[in-house]
Amino acid sequence: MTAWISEFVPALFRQWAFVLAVSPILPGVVAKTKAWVAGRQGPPVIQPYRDIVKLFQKGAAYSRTTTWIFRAGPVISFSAAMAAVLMIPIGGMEAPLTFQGDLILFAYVWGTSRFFTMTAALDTGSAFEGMGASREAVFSCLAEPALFLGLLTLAREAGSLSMSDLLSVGLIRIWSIHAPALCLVTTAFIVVFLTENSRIPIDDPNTHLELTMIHEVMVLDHSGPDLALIEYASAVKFFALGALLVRIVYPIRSGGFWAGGAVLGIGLLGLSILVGVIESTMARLRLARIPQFLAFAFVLAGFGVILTLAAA
Amino acid sequence: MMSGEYSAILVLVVITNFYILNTSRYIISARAIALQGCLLSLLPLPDAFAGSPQAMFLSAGTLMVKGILMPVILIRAIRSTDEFRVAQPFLGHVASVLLGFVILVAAFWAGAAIPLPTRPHDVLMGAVGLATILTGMMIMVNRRKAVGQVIGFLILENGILILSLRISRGLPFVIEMAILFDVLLAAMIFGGFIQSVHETFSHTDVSRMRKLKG
Amino acid sequence: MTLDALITQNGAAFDAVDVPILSPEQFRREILDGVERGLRITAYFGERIGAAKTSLVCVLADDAENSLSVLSCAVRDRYRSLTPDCPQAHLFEREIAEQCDVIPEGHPWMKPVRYQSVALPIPGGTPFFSAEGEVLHEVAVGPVHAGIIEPGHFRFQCHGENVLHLEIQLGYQHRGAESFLETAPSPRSMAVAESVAGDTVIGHALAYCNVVESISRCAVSPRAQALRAVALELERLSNHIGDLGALCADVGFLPSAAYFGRLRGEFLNLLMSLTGNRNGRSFVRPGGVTFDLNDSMPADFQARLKAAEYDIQSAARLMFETPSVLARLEGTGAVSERTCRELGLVGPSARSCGMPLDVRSDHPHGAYRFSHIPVSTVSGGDVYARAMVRRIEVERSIQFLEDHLHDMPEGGQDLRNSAGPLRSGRMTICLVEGWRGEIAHVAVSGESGVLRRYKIKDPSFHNWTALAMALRETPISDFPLCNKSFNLSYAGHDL
Amino acid sequence: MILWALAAVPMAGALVCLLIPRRQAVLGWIIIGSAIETVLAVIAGVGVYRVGSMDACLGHLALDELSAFHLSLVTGIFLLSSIYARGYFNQEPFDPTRDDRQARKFGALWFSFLGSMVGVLIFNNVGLMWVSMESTTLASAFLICIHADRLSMEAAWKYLIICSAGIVLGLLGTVFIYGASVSAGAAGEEALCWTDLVSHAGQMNPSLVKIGFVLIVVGYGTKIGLAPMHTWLPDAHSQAPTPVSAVFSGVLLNCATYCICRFIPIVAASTGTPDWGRRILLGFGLVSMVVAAVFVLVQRDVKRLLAYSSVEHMGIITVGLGLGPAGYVAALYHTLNHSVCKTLAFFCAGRVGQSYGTRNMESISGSVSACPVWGSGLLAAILLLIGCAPGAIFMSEFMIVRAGIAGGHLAVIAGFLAAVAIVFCGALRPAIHMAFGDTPEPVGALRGESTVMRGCVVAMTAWLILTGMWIPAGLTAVFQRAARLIAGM
Repeated sequence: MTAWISEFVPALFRQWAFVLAVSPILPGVVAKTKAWVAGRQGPPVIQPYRDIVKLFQKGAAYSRTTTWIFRAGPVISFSAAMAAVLMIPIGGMEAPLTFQGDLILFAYVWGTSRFFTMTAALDTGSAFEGMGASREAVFSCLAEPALFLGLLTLAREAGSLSMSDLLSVGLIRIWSIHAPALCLVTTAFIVVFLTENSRIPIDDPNTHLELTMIHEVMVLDHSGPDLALIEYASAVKFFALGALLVRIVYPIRSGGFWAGGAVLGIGLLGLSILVGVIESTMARLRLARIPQFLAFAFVLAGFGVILTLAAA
Repeated sequence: MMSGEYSAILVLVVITNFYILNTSRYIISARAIALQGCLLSLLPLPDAFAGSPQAMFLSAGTLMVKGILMPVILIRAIRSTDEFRVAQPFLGHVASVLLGFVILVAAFWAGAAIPLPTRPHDVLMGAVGLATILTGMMIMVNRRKAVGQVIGFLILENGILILSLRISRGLPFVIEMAILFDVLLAAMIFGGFIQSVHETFSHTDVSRMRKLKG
Repeated sequence: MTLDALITQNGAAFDAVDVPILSPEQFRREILDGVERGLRITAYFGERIGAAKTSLVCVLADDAENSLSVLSCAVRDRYRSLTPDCPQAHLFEREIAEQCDVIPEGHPWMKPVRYQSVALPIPGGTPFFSAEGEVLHEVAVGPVHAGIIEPGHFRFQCHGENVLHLEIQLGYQHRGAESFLETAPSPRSMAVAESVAGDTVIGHALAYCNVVESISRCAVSPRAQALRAVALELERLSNHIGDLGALCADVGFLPSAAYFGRLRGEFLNLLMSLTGNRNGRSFVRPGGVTFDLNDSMPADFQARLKAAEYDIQSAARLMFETPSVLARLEGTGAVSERTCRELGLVGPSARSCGMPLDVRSDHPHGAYRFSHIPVSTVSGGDVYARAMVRRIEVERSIQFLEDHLHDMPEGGQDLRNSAGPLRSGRMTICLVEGWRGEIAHVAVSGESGVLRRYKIKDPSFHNWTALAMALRETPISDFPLCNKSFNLSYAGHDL
Repeated sequence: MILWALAAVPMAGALVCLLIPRRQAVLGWIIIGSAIETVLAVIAGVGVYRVGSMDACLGHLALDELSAFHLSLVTGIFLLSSIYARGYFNQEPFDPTRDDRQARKFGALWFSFLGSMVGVLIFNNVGLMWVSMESTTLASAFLICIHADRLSMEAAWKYLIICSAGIVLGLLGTVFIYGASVSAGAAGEEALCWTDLVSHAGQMNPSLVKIGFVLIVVGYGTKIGLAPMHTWLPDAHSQAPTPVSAVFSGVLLNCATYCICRFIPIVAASTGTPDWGRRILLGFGLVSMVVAAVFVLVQRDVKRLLAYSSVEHMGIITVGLGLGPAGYVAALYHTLNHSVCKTLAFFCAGRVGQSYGTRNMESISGSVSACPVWGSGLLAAILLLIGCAPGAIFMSEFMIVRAGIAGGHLAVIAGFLAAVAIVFCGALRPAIHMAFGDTPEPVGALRGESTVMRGCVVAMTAWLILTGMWIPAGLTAVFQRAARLIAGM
């Protein structure tokens, strides 16, 4: 028992430290890329850190109509994000938290986080935030099947329901057999990734137009440390789902946690730049067209499943 | 050609199908058709490398007709009617994409039942061919505008090419060429017709042509 | 066709007593007949005469005949409303009611337009349209907004994501611009005219100057006229380009947004080279203009326009050929041609519904009398059409400027003539095609060089209702995009 | 040699049409060209029956008893329609500036249509046969909407889309047959040559052949107008100019049936039993008859009535083809009778319609007295079509029934008779109404009447009645020899 603790606790803190240190830079890189494509200077890449620090130093304002749910929302969504990253294997190593079926936990921890963000939004009683919550619910509902189908493909080929096994070096073997299927799954994951992180073409994180926002409108009433937690949680979410993608595309074992972490970090930077480029070259989808886009992702993931099944 | 690339081409064909199902812009559909034509022209290449000059000609002919000429004709017809705008299909886009997925599953199931697989990709090829044929039919039924139906027809035609490659590595050379020529002619006549329909009705919405009944 | 009305033209002054005074019933019938024939109500206002009497004056524009007809009638405290038979009168009648305390009987929706007097309810203090139902909900936005924009209240009745109806309540910005101008022309009134709408400085200043020049019979030299046209087109260009950029930003399409943002600056800088400031203030003055172009400037302007035109072409091509952008613009917020006709829309909003309305060719004034700009129309009435109209107009305005700068009339010392005192008892109607559409200033001069009644109509006054109509059966998430595609003025409406 | 000539005449004819400046000359040239083609076809046909089948171009072109019969029929009907077209188009309002160009276009398409149908019949290779069949659609689509009004445009678009999509399935079926042929060891072009296909049909993979045959029946069935793929047919037939309707109904449908006939022996040989393929044909045939019978009852437009009658007769022919060798003979005989009779019916209906200025059957009455030749011709044609007793169609239907009873298909025959009876009753009433009764005023006079055309009408009617009572022995021999080919003997 003690041996387990002495092994688990350092791994736990090492993982958290890494994630917390790295994740805020990613939105910064996206912003920088967008600025660069548009020919602007743009904010420095460390701006998200500054924002978070600044927000932590501020006080928070609460509307009289809100209850504890409103205050709990940011805390729970941050905690959920921190819990989810424990299941991510860094550098092909085993994740600190791993068991058969952690795949499903991984997906549902995000669900919990989303649920509390939405209830906190509804708690304000504002029409805007209600709209945002309903949109978020619909679109995440549509994105989830694609995520699950994709994970299912991987799990079937890896023969395990654990994230650590799924994203181990075994992926290289799967690539050699089912390259087209994995490409499809990766594409579907990119769509899910953009949806979950409310990026263009699903959502525009930079808009100030409250009537068109999806995710941002839900957190309009949060301020100070609460907003900081929300910003941090969304950066961690970007990290966690990004890590999944990077790992699928680049499943090389690299010695040790720090070397693996470095590879992952570089991969995530690449992903952030990709997101920046996508955001710079595409307009946002009309809200009514988003389900269509997500259905497309679902079909891609489903096609991946069919291909692996047909080849068997 | 390596096996992975071959199946990748087929997968891309299916993705172009879905892309066309998903889009409501005819110019883009026409470009996707062009892409599909180019992809199809790659399919006979393994035979061509294996030393079959006819496969080489077939590949070149497909590229020429399906990859370049037909899309050009189609795009010109679309431009001439001045109707690039969205026309809501009878079945919404989400529903048609999901139906396309059902078709795909069914095609994989049925494709496996086609007898005589001889080469490693035959199962996939049969399925993709069938799925393309069915998707083409669905698009023909589902689109309101004349251009949409023509697009469906061209996809259907592409599906048959894939399936003919699956069944017998393509029809005899002369016939394959005659068919290509015929399809090209069909595309031209469709293009001309779309223009006449546009001139006569000042729209090309086929669903609004319902004078003739019973 | 005998019309009991005074037929006049844009910028012509006539004796106020020549305007026929009809009976209320005849007045009403004439207006309805005119609108039936395709005329537009360009201005419709009241003027108090005596203790309990109000004179209603209506200006109908006949765009095909290039003429304006003026008719009036005298009413006491109430008259039969035109709105049920002629929807485009609705806001005018509400305005008359609060400016002159005359009640249009049968007006379907009497609400304050602006905060006019303590006796009347304040804007936003009256009930809104409401829809009842289990599945309906109401969203209220404003008057204070998330962005740094002017105040206005929007009340949406929604069914899920779709808007059943949008009601727009403005009037929070009322400053009394009209009453400030009802004096003898002074430097101060020029500043007021320039601030009617902050983004239409040249347009409103030009209209005011036309009024003063027309009533005081002051001639303006051809060169000054030409320079005014240059300034007006530059204002149009910078705003249209800014709008195109803002549309791109609203749909989240950054490359064109950034591009257009920079290009807007190019035109503001041109305006600065011409007028000394980027807003074009203190350039147009009664009698002429304050600054001239020196010998080298036209060539310099042309070079800069050429360069900007090339950049605009590429940015516009990027915008209008990116499928994801088109998918957002097409079919969004469509206004039918019928609605457009009924509401009497003006400017790019009308031209995007296929209505060829443009003061520059329908009622030309100044330099536009000699060199025409083709009217740019697009059909469809959706956001795409409104963007497309702007794109075409930008191209044509640049073309116009290039030609215009090439052969500017020679000018001597008469760049700014002095406008004499106003002649008394005269009336004039001056229309200017501002970048948003038809600006109408109507003035009646009283005794001793004072303007007795000054009526301003900004194009926004017509077009705000179109935004509400465009939103029907449109997802609420498309509201910002629709709003931007109209880009109407709060200040111009509120005066 | 003669096969080359058969192929070359329509092509040359089309080119010549484009060069002729005047409308009258074009209409005249159409007659001359069709006449040359008919003479060639008859010579070739006689040759085939005397000497046996002939081929050319390394076996790509071939003519045997089956195709020779169809070829003579096609060219003959084309000739009659060309003669009729001259009178018909002269009745239409005349617009010299437009009509010359339109006539050139019509002539060129007319010959292309003829050429593609001849192609269907003389190609020995089933792949090229498909290509020709697809070309008939392309060539004829513009013929329907030669006047470019809304209705004909709609009909033409429907025709183009439905037939193109349908015929493409025929290609798919051909591909499957080819796959089966390759599986039987054939290679290259020979793998699709009909003669080779029949010779090694026994070794073919039966499941591929079955899939292929179903697709072929659906594909070519679309072109035949078998229900439920018939929806284009009433529109196209009713909206096309009458000469075109006549050709459509009289020969185009036969060409498509001919294509199916070619595959019957292959299926029979490869599946080992003739029943499998026949059941499919019986099913489609019966469904078409029933659907047509129902729709005949509700028609108002005389040309639509005739169109649905075509669906019915195609159903009858298909049923005949599903009844085995005795049925084949009957079906071929019925093909001939239907072509002649339907052509006659369309000719008369077109002229009567022109005279009354409407095609609505309720507005047409007393046509026998108003325009004696055409009115009584129409009455006679409809009576013959619905199978009145001393007529050729009655005879061929009777032969089909006999074949069915002999083959023990009693249920099929019951359905067959019921459908025929419904059509009989349904069409009799309008026929009588159109023929007799009061003549409404005014009935327009017909221009461009020619004695030749009237003679043709009389001759066709006489022929139909005569052959109903007595079939020439030579004709029977023709049918029997063609039926032997379908039976794979």
